[in-house]
Amino acid sequence: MSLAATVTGLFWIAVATLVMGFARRARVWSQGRPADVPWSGILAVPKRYFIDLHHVVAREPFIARAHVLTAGGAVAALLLVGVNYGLALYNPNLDRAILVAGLAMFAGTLLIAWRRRSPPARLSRGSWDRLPYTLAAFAAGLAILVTVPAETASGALSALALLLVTLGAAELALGIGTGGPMKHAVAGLTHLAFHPRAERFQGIRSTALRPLDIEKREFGIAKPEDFLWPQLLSFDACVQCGKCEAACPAFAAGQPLNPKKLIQDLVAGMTGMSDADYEGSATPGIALGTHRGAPDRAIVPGLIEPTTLWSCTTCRACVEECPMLIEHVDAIVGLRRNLNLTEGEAPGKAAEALDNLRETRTQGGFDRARRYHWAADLDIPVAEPGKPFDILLIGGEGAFDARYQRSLRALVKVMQAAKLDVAILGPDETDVGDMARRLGDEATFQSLAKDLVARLGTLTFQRIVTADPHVYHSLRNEYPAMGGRYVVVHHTQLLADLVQSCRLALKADVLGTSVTYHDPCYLGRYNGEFDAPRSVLAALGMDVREMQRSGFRARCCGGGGGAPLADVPGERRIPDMRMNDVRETGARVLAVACPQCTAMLEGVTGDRPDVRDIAELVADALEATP
Amino acid sequence: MRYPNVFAPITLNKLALPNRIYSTGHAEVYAEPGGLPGERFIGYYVEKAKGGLGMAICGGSSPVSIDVPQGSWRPVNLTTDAVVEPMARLAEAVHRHGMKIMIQATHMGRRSNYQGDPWPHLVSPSGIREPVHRGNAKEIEIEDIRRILRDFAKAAARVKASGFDGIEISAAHQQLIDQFWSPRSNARSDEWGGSLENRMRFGIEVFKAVRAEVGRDFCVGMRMCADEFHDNGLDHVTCKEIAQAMCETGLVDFISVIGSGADTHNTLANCMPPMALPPEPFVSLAAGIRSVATVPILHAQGIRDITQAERILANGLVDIVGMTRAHIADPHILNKVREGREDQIRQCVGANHCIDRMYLGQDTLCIQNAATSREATMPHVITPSKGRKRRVVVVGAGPAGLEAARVSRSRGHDVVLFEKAPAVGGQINLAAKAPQREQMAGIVRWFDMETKRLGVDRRLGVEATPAMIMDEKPDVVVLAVGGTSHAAERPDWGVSEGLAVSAWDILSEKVAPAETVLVYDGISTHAGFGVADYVASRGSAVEIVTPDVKVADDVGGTTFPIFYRRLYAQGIVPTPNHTLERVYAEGNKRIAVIRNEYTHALEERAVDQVVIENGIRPSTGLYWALKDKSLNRGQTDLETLYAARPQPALDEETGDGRFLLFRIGDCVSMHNIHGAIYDALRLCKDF
Amino acid sequence: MTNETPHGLKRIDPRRTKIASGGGVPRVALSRRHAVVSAPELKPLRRTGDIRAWIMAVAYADRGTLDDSGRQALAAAAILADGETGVLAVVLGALSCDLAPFGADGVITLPLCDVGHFDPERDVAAVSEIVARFAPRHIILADSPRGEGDLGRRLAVERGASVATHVVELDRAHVAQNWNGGAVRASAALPAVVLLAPGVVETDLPYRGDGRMLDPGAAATSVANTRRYRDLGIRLPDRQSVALEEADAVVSAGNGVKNDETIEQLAEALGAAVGASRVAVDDGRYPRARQIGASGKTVQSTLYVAVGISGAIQHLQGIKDCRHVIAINRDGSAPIVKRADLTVVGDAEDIMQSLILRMAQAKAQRQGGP
Amino acid sequence: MNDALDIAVLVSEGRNPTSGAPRAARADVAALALAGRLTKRRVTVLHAGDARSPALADYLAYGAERIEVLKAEADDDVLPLLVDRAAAFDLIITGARAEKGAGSGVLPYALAKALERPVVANVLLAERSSERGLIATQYLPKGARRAISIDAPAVIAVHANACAGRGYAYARRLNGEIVEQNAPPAKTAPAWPGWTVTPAMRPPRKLAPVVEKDGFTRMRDAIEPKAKGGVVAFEGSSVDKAQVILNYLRQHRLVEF
Repeated sequence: MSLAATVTGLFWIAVATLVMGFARRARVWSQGRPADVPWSGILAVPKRYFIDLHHVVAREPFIARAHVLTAGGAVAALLLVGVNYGLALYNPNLDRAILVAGLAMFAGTLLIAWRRRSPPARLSRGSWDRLPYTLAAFAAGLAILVTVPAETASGALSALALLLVTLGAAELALGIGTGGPMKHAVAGLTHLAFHPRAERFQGIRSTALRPLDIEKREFGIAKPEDFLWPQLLSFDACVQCGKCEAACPAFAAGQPLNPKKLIQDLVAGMTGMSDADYEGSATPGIALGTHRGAPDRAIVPGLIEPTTLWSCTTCRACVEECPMLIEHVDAIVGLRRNLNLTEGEAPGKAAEALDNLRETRTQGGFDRARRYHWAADLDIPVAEPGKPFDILLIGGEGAFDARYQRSLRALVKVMQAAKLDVAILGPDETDVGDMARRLGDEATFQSLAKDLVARLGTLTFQRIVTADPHVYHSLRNEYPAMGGRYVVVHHTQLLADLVQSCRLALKADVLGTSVTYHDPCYLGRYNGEFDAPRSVLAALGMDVREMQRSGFRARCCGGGGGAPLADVPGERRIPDMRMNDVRETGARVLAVACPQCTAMLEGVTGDRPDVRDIAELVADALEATP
Repeated sequence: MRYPNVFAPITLNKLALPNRIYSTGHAEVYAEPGGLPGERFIGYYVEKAKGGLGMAICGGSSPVSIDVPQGSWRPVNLTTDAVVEPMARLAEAVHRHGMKIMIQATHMGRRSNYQGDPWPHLVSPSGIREPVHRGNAKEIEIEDIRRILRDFAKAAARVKASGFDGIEISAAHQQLIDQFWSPRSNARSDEWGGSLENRMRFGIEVFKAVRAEVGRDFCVGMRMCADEFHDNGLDHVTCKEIAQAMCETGLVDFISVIGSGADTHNTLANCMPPMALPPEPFVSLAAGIRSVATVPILHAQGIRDITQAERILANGLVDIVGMTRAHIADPHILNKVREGREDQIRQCVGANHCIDRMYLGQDTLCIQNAATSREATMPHVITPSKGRKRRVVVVGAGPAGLEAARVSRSRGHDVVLFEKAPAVGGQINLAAKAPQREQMAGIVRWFDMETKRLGVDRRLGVEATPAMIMDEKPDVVVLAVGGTSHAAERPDWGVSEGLAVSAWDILSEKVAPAETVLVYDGISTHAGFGVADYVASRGSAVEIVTPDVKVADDVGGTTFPIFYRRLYAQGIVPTPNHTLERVYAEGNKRIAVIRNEYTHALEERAVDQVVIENGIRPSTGLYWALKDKSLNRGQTDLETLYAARPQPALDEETGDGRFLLFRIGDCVSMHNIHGAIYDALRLCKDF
Repeated sequence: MTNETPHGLKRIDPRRTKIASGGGVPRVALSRRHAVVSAPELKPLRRTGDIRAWIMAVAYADRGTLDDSGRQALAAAAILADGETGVLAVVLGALSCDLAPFGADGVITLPLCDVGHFDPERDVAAVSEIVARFAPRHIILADSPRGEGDLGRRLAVERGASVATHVVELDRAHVAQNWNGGAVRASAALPAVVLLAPGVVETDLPYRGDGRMLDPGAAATSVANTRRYRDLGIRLPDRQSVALEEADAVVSAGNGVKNDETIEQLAEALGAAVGASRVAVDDGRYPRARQIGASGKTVQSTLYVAVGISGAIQHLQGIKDCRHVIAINRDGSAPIVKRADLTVVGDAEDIMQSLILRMAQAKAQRQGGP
Repeated sequence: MNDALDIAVLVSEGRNPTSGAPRAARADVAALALAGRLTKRRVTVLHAGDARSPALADYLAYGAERIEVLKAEADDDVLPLLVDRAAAFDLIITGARAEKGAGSGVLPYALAKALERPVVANVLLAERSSERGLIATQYLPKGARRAISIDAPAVIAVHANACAGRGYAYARRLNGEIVEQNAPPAKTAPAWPGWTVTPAMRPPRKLAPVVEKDGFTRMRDAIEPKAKGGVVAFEGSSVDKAQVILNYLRQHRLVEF
């Protein structure tokens, strides 16, 4: 048999292996619950790959280029081999094309190998360290095969080339079936086709949690097979690059959460494995090899410890960084939901807060009539049915906090200075339910949402303004599914609008004062609002300095997702780390736009800048009303 | 939630108050001529409004009738329509900051003195004289009653017309309404006297007249006493009956309750409880009234701390807490509480400098806050200077030096504060040694915490020398080194021979009190009796001798009764009208020779110890050492100082050994604590 | 100069005795006052006639006396009783003080029924025996979790008597309770058994009772017949874990304390919580949460040791309900001295060190002894 | 250990103290948790009252699988109902005091008396010590705890501070059931005490003796701290003074050595 024919054979064996492997893996995914995903997604893969996925990958240009070379070279080479050898054309011109593709791929693998000499801690090792070399072998073998004419080649050289190609082909073809590193390519592309949040590819920040049909006994995720099948598929797409790990505030604080490990645990769970073979950094405080799972076995605590789930602040930094567009937070909340709804589990003080929500409709167990006590002298009308007004101000739980009341008072003063038509719900304001929902208590969330939607339905207003990004997110993104559709405005957006339209007379007192702005996760990553707060600071004439991690990469304050209630111990506190980011800027003022961030960051002891809500800064700059 | 009860709104009639703290009606003593609120008056209340206070009642004892002389406490004159316009300005100004305002209206009856315009014949139910004011009065006639009822109605109409939020009618402190109530002043046998029902008639008529004028929805309150503490006066049980009956009329929207009568010197002192009294001494009386009343109960008296207020409200003792002197000391209490800055509140210590001045017909000034009542010129909040940063050296950490350091530092300057003693406070630390005067130390406490918080470079236990001061390369040097005891003023007193010791020696515990002691008080301030009390409380037999007409003559009306209670209880022998001539030794005794001012006769006292309080002599050593080196030759420009403008010398180029020199407080000449602090504030606010 | 008149009033000659000095100047020699030691005023008897009926107060003894809740029950009985009704104090456990000033006319002690040993059947039987003998109109106890609350409910159930618990308001005609956690007040006629919430009775009485010790009779030897309950002992809390307001003993540090470590040691030895005066808190030596006084916390401990605290009136406000106040102070004339039951004057550090040592010795002796 | 204990838990309609919303009473939830720890058998949960009470479903969420409701009107005396139904159980566990209504805490005692059983109230914890034996940890003030041993059959009243056990799980609420027993209508309760209920507008009035004091005395009492006139020890060494303190502590039994 000629060498070319051998290659042809090899090619088809590889294709067959790949198909069989894919089928085997597809069976794993199909253990998940059926999902309503259109097959047309397959057609969208190229766009999703080259634009959406690459958009994330391109944030690290070196690896992006290396990957383009390697993957591009590989895909081109494979296609060409498929044509030239698979179809037994043996055209020398195509061989030359294969050589080019192979060389590109080889160069790419060299770059990757070079980077892996001293890789960052977030990268997994083991088989992932092997990958550039097997791929390089493939590229090199292919290059030899197509450049060295068969008649001149010695048997030894041909054998070597074949060996190299076979090695590489094995890596490529067996990856998907055996769960090797190259699984990512096949699963990744398939994942792009069937992504559980396909709207992400339409430029929409899809961040709302899906409601559960509780009365139909949907209680979240107990075992791997409770995930939707595209979710299981998405976990297989993970390339273990660890960008999520590097972005995760809980991991950095030494709390027992590593988002990358969590995804790999779920992979182990759906395939009935233990985590012993995991090749990345471990979850802080949890030893490898002690946990295992199976598709039909409960995930918690055999596979994942509950403290891991409760450590998450739901900040979405992991999701934002994931080049494979995996949705970690959905998985975590899904698991939390099951723990809470079926076992009543709630960490630390969360149980009390949830009891409070059920019994008083406030998180702190407060008398609701006290929520607007701080506003008694501000003459804000309480909304009444039949009396239309423009803006409904929702204070949220922060309105019970003496510190945050100052921010709210400032906001009200600014709104009144701008002569806006504002009303509040007064004692009728009930909790929006965001905290309950993040903690997995979907039942309480839906009950709260139902109450509030009913109450709001009696009123006639144009828009809702809130200073709490959690309230903002919930009302704007999650209430539509609960039957409540409103125009929701965050106070920084309102302030930006007022400043830009010159509705406020501002003094130049703070001109030049250095300030840095901390993006709240639920305003920034969840809702994509990065500009409005900054434009207000700029309009005040302040010297705005950015932290290293800001905008969509901002580090969480530690206050989201019920994490402060869970208070899972770690080695450090998240807000302390964030305040160190702040201190690095040397700014005199830290501008915030969220009650949770205010509380967490003001709770940092030691020398630190003043923590001021943007509304306070604007109120301070108001010219005294005549 | 912190202080949930303090920050709970409440409604009086239709009037919504944002929180449960208010400032009671008191005499500001600076209405403009004619009894009109002026800019100073408005500024004082606007500051409270800015500070987050829920409500203030202004114009303590503002008369509704022209037969009440208004000279001594300069109240708001509610007898004329001219008052409406300035009151409207006041209301508008405080409303802008969310504060509600009312005024206290009254007819004083016999609680006054005929000497003063319009030299009236006072009226009282039975013409019984009032002891404190020497209030001679005629027996009121029915025509007077009718006239006064009309006056109340007209006054209420003016209050309403001015945009005020309500009116408080005073039936406390033995004013005309409670002169009718009290058997002490009402011995009538007609329908206005005798039974409680008859005695209450006048008050009810007043409220009927007022209500008829202002309508159902305007807030009308009543201030009443809850126990006069006199055997022939109103006791608590009777006061409860009155409160209940007044509630039943439906004419009253709130009752503000005060403990203690006020028509003797001794009871009057309780009304604004001085530091000797326990906190909230009469809150149980207010709670007693609340137990029978159906309207909200307001109560002040000795509530100086927000924790205390929260506890009283949480226990349901009263509905709204008055913190009047507390707001004179710091009008920004509520904002500071809201902002978690409780430790920055300048807390009233109950020295009663404010109210003691009032009884002398002087304007309300705070012993520790020189900005109060001077809002037009003196800042309550010191803002950073926009000019250059200076290096300020303050010498002496008594009240003047502490205020100078605080203000200079708040202006953004680098401040070095030298104090030779190991702790700050100066003479206040001695004043706080006297029995029941410990709280004077509270004045120091605040300055101590503030200067630490602000980052003043405090060099305690360091006696500054000219060289040390120059080493600091100052731009400005402020001397506030105070003085030394002036006990050795007359050589015959024998201080240098050790025949007599100074009050300072006793209070600083340098010299222990002996068995029998003669205290000679040459100046009759708080200090003289304080040292006598200190010695007596340690078991010594004490006689206090003073050339003044009475012991502690230069002490105000709410303080001397406290002294006299202790004087008589401890058997201290008061010997006024005598000067100390000389002291000599005889055996182991000291013989003090004293001379009666009016007979010139000499007498002797044989005692174990003679203690002399004679004020202080300024310490000027540093001043003379630095004066010639300074750019301004140590001179403070009086014209700009008194006009509250920046010192012209501040424009000069300083540094590199060129500096300005100022001196303030007792090291210039002896002042009281307020004087020292004011000296510092008015000088340093423009640094 | 000063004489006592037959009415007990001072009579003073306005002209003080003057002697002529050597120079012929009249001289008054000041003499030291003689402290008049007046015997404590004996309050009048409450009872105005012969006893025709009884109201009974039942309490467990606390260290030989009654705690505040027991005194309230007794005072309530005295205030409710008319001139011909006797107040019978039934004290379970050993009593070593006179209850007449607290209003008791008759006192029966049951030394065997100690609160330290839980045996409700023994106690119910003993008290029932006395109830049967005296047929009191009402039985008043504190609704205290220490023991009386349990005893009162058992007694009421045992006797099938009407009972009102956690009574917040009472007089001769009625009792009132808070219902629904205080949202509503419920009132009813005075029942046979009344269990009092804390702080509802003024214990400072203007009169006294006879205070006669009565024979417990058969009740004294009441022994439970079933032994259905076996008390396995009381475990005391770690002193750090008890809130200041609830602590049974508090050691409090003031300005005069130089070494805070010694305060901790003394508190440890006494099993006490640590409090502080405002000055000590201002100095940053203690957190605000430890401040005792009008602007801080109010404590109700049985024992309060004030170290180096002069006793500003604000501070005294915070300790007015403490039963035993011991002051250690450098100044024997400080205001705290008037409030304290015992003051030792001297260097606080030395005295504390000596006390800590002495207590350690005493403990060691006791453990070494029988 | 033979798991032979049959346990009934009595639950009531609780009430959130702030909002007044009906809820599972905290002490009863703790009673439920305690029962769950004492036996592996199914715990019988009883409620005397109205099966429609919204609070009952909360008990399901906290872990009651099935609640048996003994039908009764608000004013009925439920004791006879409960005595009849609970007599068969080895242990009756309930919260020490109800949150709604009077909450007198007498019911466990009355039940114990009617069934002639021992009762321990204010229990924080209980453990099995033998087949029928229990050791209960009782709440005492100021942080103290007492251990008491009793044998079943017995009644245990659980303190509201006791450990709550399982959290609120909505799935359990959906899965549990509330069953109404057609109990015979309850006999009318005796008239006493005839409570009259009014809103608590004023703080309660303290019972105080009527004292006639002259005006000056009233003033002095209000403004002067009461002097105790205690003993003052000036003399001696610090060791002597320490001994004075120790003597005082011993005399008043403030220390036990």
